[in-house]
Amino acid sequence: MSEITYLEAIREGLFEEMERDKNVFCLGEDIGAYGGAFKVTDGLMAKYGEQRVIDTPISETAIIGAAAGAAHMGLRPVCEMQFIDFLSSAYSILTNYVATARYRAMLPCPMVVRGPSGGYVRGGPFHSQNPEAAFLHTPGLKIVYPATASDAKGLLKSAIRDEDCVLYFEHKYLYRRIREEMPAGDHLTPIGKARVAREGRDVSIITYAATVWKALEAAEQVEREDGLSVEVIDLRSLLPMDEDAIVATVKKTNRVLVVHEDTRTGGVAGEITARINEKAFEWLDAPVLRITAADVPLPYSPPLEDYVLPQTSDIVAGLRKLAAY
Amino acid sequence: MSEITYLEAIREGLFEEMERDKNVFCLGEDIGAYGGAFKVTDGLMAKYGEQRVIDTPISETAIIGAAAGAAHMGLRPVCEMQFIDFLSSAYSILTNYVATARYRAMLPCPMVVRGPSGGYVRGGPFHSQNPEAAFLHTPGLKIVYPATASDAKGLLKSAIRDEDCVLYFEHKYLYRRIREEMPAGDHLTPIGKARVAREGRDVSIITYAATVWKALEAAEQVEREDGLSVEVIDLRSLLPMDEDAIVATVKKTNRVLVVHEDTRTGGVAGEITARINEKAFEWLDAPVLRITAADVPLPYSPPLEDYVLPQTSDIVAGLRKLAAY
Amino acid sequence: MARSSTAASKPANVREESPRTNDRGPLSREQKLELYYFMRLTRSLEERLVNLYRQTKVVGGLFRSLGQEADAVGSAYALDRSKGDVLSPLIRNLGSMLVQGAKPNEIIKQYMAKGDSPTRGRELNIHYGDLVRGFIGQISHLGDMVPVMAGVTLSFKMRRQDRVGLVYVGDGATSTGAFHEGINFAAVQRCPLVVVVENNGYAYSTPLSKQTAVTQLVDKAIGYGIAGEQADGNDVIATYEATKRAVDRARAGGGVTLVELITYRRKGHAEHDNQSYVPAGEIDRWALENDPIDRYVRRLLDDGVTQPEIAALDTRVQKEIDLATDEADASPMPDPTDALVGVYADPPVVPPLWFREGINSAVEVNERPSSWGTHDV
Amino acid sequence: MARSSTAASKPANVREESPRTNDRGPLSREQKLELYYFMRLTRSLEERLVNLYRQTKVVGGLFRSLGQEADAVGSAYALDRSKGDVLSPLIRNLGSMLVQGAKPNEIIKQYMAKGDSPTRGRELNIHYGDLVRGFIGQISHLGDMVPVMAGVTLSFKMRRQDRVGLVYVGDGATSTGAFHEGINFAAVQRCPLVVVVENNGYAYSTPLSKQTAVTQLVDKAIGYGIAGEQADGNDVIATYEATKRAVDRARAGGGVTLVELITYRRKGHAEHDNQSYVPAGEIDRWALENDPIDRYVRRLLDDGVTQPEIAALDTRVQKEIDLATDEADASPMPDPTDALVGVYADPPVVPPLWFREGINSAVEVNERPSSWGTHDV
Ligand SMILES: Cc1ncc(C[n+]2csc(CCOP(=O)(O)OP(=O)(O)O)c2C)c(N)n1
Ligand SMILES: Cc1ncc(C[n+]2csc(CCOP(=O)(O)OP(=O)(O)O)c2C)c(N)n1
Ligand SMILES: [Mg+2]
Ligand SMILES: [Mg+2]
Repeated sequence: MSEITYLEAIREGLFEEMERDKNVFCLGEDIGAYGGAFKVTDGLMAKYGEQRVIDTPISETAIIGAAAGAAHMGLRPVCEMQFIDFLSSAYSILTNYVATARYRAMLPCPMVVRGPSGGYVRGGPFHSQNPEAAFLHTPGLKIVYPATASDAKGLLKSAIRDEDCVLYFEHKYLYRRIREEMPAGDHLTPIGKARVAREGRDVSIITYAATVWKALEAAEQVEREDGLSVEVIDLRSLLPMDEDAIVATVKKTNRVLVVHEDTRTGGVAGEITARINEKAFEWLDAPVLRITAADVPLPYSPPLEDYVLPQTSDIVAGLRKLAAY
Repeated sequence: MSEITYLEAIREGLFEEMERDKNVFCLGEDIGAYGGAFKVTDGLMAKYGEQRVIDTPISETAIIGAAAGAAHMGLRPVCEMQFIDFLSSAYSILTNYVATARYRAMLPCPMVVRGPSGGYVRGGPFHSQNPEAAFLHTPGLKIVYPATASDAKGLLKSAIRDEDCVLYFEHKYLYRRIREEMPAGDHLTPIGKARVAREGRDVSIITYAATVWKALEAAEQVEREDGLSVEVIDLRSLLPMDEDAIVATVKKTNRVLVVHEDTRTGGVAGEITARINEKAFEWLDAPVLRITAADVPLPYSPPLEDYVLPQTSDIVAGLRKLAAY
Repeated sequence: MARSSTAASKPANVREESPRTNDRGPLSREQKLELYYFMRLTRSLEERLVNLYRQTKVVGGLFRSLGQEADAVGSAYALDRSKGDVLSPLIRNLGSMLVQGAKPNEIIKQYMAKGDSPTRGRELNIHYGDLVRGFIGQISHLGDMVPVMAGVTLSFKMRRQDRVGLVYVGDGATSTGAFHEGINFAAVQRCPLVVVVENNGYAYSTPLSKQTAVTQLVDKAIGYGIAGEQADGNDVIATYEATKRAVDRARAGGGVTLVELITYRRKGHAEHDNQSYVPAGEIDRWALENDPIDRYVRRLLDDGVTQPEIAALDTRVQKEIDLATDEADASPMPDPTDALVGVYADPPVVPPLWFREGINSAVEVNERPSSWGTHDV
Repeated sequence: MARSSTAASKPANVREESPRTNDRGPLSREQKLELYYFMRLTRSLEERLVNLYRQTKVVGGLFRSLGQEADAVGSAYALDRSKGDVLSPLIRNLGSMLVQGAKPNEIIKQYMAKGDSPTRGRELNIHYGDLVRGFIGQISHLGDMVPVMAGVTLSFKMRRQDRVGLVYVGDGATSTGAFHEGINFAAVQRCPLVVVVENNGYAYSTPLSKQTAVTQLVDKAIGYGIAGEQADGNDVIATYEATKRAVDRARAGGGVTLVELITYRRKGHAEHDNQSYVPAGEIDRWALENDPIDRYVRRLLDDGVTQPEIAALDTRVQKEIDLATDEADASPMPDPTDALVGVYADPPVVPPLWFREGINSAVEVNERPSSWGTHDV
């Protein structure tokens, strides 16, 4: 078996689930004949036809709402947002209708909403967003954001089989930049379980998505240059969040750097910090620090985007500060 | 001068600003002839006419978008959401268009979005929401959420005069339940400044909106029953957040309980905890604890709503745990 | 009654209590009486709810459909429950829900926020549904049910089922983006969907002229490239027939129809609304000249139905409502900790927060604030 | 040129370079040549951008309006800049922006993400505006500009200004909730707004038949109770005249008009799009038989304009583009820390995060990944 990219892993997951369960179908803008803006669904319509691969009008609210209705009736919709930035256009129906369906009306609503997310690609303020913080706050939703090709496949397959609505964010910077050999067989990554991306003793980095790779770079640099042993936790799932894995790494290193690409205020790092505080305060030898984007809309020009988004050198600075604390 | 309710204070603020500046106008559903679902705008159309008090179609996106367009041209729109829960229907245009207008296009967008928020009123999942966490994460917006009648008036007037978009959340449980005499003259409450609602030495409560009153109840109870001296900080503004006031109270009491009515995961308490961690970690004698709603859609039946929302006895429990830590 | 050929792919046990068949013929005498029964049940049940509301036994607001019973009942009656048709009601569609099999005791329990109500006290008033009986609970956000029903009916089409869906929107809700996206999506996909626009003249206090620049909402059908029907919503038979044409069209693969039903909201948006914004005399005129039940009774009598037959139905209705009230009254409020159950399939229960471990209630009494504070204005 | 009576309440210095007047008469010879100039400038400027794109000097995607120059230029030309009219362009409306006074050097700097571009490198391509010249920058979210322009034109109405607004939407954008809410809001308020629907047959890869069930988008006007106009968008004069009727109607207090312009998108959604989804021959047929510039040149020659006159304009266009390119090429990239300026009026600058204090850049080089990864498919 040969290596495939993060993007190909998502596609493979889609094909396998469409093949496994005839109730699975895809809907979104330009996903059919064209195969999607990033070609993630390339070939899907050719194989499964227009009934199971639906090109929709430019109507994110209709896409999410129609998916919910179909899900009530036993189908398993997979919605594509052409860019995840446009999920905001379905914010109301997703947080109010979909997220509450089971609780307020005992209506099952198994569906997946996926789409290209994240920056570092000169996409500007409306093609680079990280939407996780906007939904972390909504009981009834689940959120995953894979950093590796095998997790991209395994989490998508788990999301499609989940009984509730899973927001599946795929990082477009990783689409074609990372490759990996897929585990054999029916590969499922459990939702709600973090991954230890790198073992370490001195400092922990808790992160997810594209910044996992920057964290690993930084970890290697400080090991080389400072002899520091850094553990890197890839959360993979944000809702539910793997609190046990977070507490375990805190107890191990007693120093935590939380890193995310998203803007700082109101970002996911706050929730992680609060949980560490509640569950492992006595184990902290230093404050939990955050390395994040600056609190501005993401600008497009390379010098500006590079300034706003967290970079490897920032993580290195954070690790050194914690180690010296 | 006599006491007026929180609701009347909002109305008084609206009348004063409409009178002061002819560029101020109001738009929303049923705000004109009817005076709004809660009668906040009662009498406004009679005095200022249909041109400055506009009854709109049921179109939250159009309300916010039209307000932005008018604001670009120098007007000062004040949008009413009939219930703040329906602000979700304008989430995209608010976070993508309005919040970024100045930054990406140097377009001024001075506008206020206000509406009845919060629970404890048997409103069920769609008439009780606390939307602050959904917007805390959006650079370009400001958020205020007053707890007293005088702040309700003072913050509204400041919001209307602010050069950027201010989300002004008013707590419907407080509408007719609290009264206060208004400060004389042109009363403005600064945006971004917290208020010490109660001085104390042993433990600090950081909160805002309706739970300020529950915090004060709890503070009195533990003073009576345990001889504890509790400080209560009413943030009033959530974005920008008064970090100095937060750090000051931490340094004073070294024990912090963060309380909000909103659900827990991804709520504002996480951000507050992270900032305390970064700015005053050495001053903490105990973990920062959170008293919040449970992570469920807010149910409607009194026993259920009372179970889900934070109550005074919960705050008492939190204070005692911190004091004993 | 003959099951549809696609019974297999229908929800398990679609119950059949209704004398309706899916024949194309005119309504039988039995069916005509059933229409009366449902309209009367709707009105009397709401009147009972008003009493309970005055006794402060209702938690939250009370929403009436007085004067709109014909549009709700007549339109829902055009569906075929034996085929597993599904509808999505709005706040004025108590009658539609009753036609689909909703029970008075469920309604009263919902309004009283009881623990054994269909939503176990989680949602208000008639915000509930049942897939088996074929109705889906609305949420408050107007317009959202249109995309949802587009998806429900898309599933009928994908599975080649012989089923139809019907969704209600008010005149005001036609202004929402969700309505637009949903009806357009369904139109393009030619979903078997009927969109009933209940034009009752007002959205809360807002008259139609401030909601849209069209004078009749059926014109919106043209903008979506779909069929349009219009009927007198206070004429239950005309309403039934117009909706039936739309249902038949949908079932035959003809896609979406927008049906405008012209009616009038005689009560306020909710009980607390004093309707100060309504021109003097307007309400009385509709009450006197155009009450859907009065009109229908006259018609039934002309058709040879007798007063005793009608009186018998009235008695039946009263008995059912009395029984339902007693049952609802006697049933318990929810157990507080049930609030933690069922947000997700997995985990099935959210653990209590640390400060609530072992605590069943954090307050002594569950007081009932006057709903949203809108009662006392 | 005579200022409008409401000059006082108009933005300070509305510049007047255009030979246009707000008279109702036919276009002057000078104006007709100006139409040609703007179409040619649009096309040649985009061709220059293609070269820069191939040299990887463009950051991000490149969007063409090849074959749509007439609809953009002709419609924008119907506005009266001397009165302070405002338009909101979309990605195919480079021509409209040029008519309103946008400059080639601004466009090229935007595409090169330069620090002295109108958005200082914050936004992409032609996403920028200028209230003084009367155009407002779009955001990516389709449909949102319709409510925004409803508000802009609402302000004209509230202040009794003699100004008109024009907003563009594509065939695909008509499916968005924002379009619906915005046009309905403007219709009810009778705002002086023209909504130009550019029907170019495709939304990215999606043909009109999968976007809506109507066959002509002008039918949507009926659903909103507003006036509708339709024109051949590849005929610059017909486009101008239809839009002018709508603009005059708006200025006269006649409210909103939906103008459908029928045209064709000859290039892909963006440069990376290979248009595999387009039926064979379709593009060539439009190029050969229906190029808006070729058609207009023939017409001008018939009207007695001479080849030398046209050639002179072509030379002028080339010179302007060469100058603009040199200027853009020479201008600097933004200073990284400018990213922290201007999120709010107060505070004017966001303080750098602690790990960036004193650091101007956290990377050695600003590499240019192939935009959204869509180039190499
Ligand atoms: C998106 C949204 N905005 C606002 C509201 C508040 N609201 C509830 S009912 C109502 C009026 C509805 O009028 P209409 O659609 O005509 O239905 P009717 O009550 O007349 O049957 C409004 C504005 C809402 N429920 N949803
Ligand atoms: C709300 C929203 N959803 C999706 C997109 C992604 N998108 C960008 S352009 C486009 C197609 C637009 O087609 P149309 O409106 O016909 O304009 P055209 O490009 O043909 O001029 C899409 C789907 C978007 N920008 N906004
Ligand atoms: Mg109505
Ligand atoms: Mg198009």
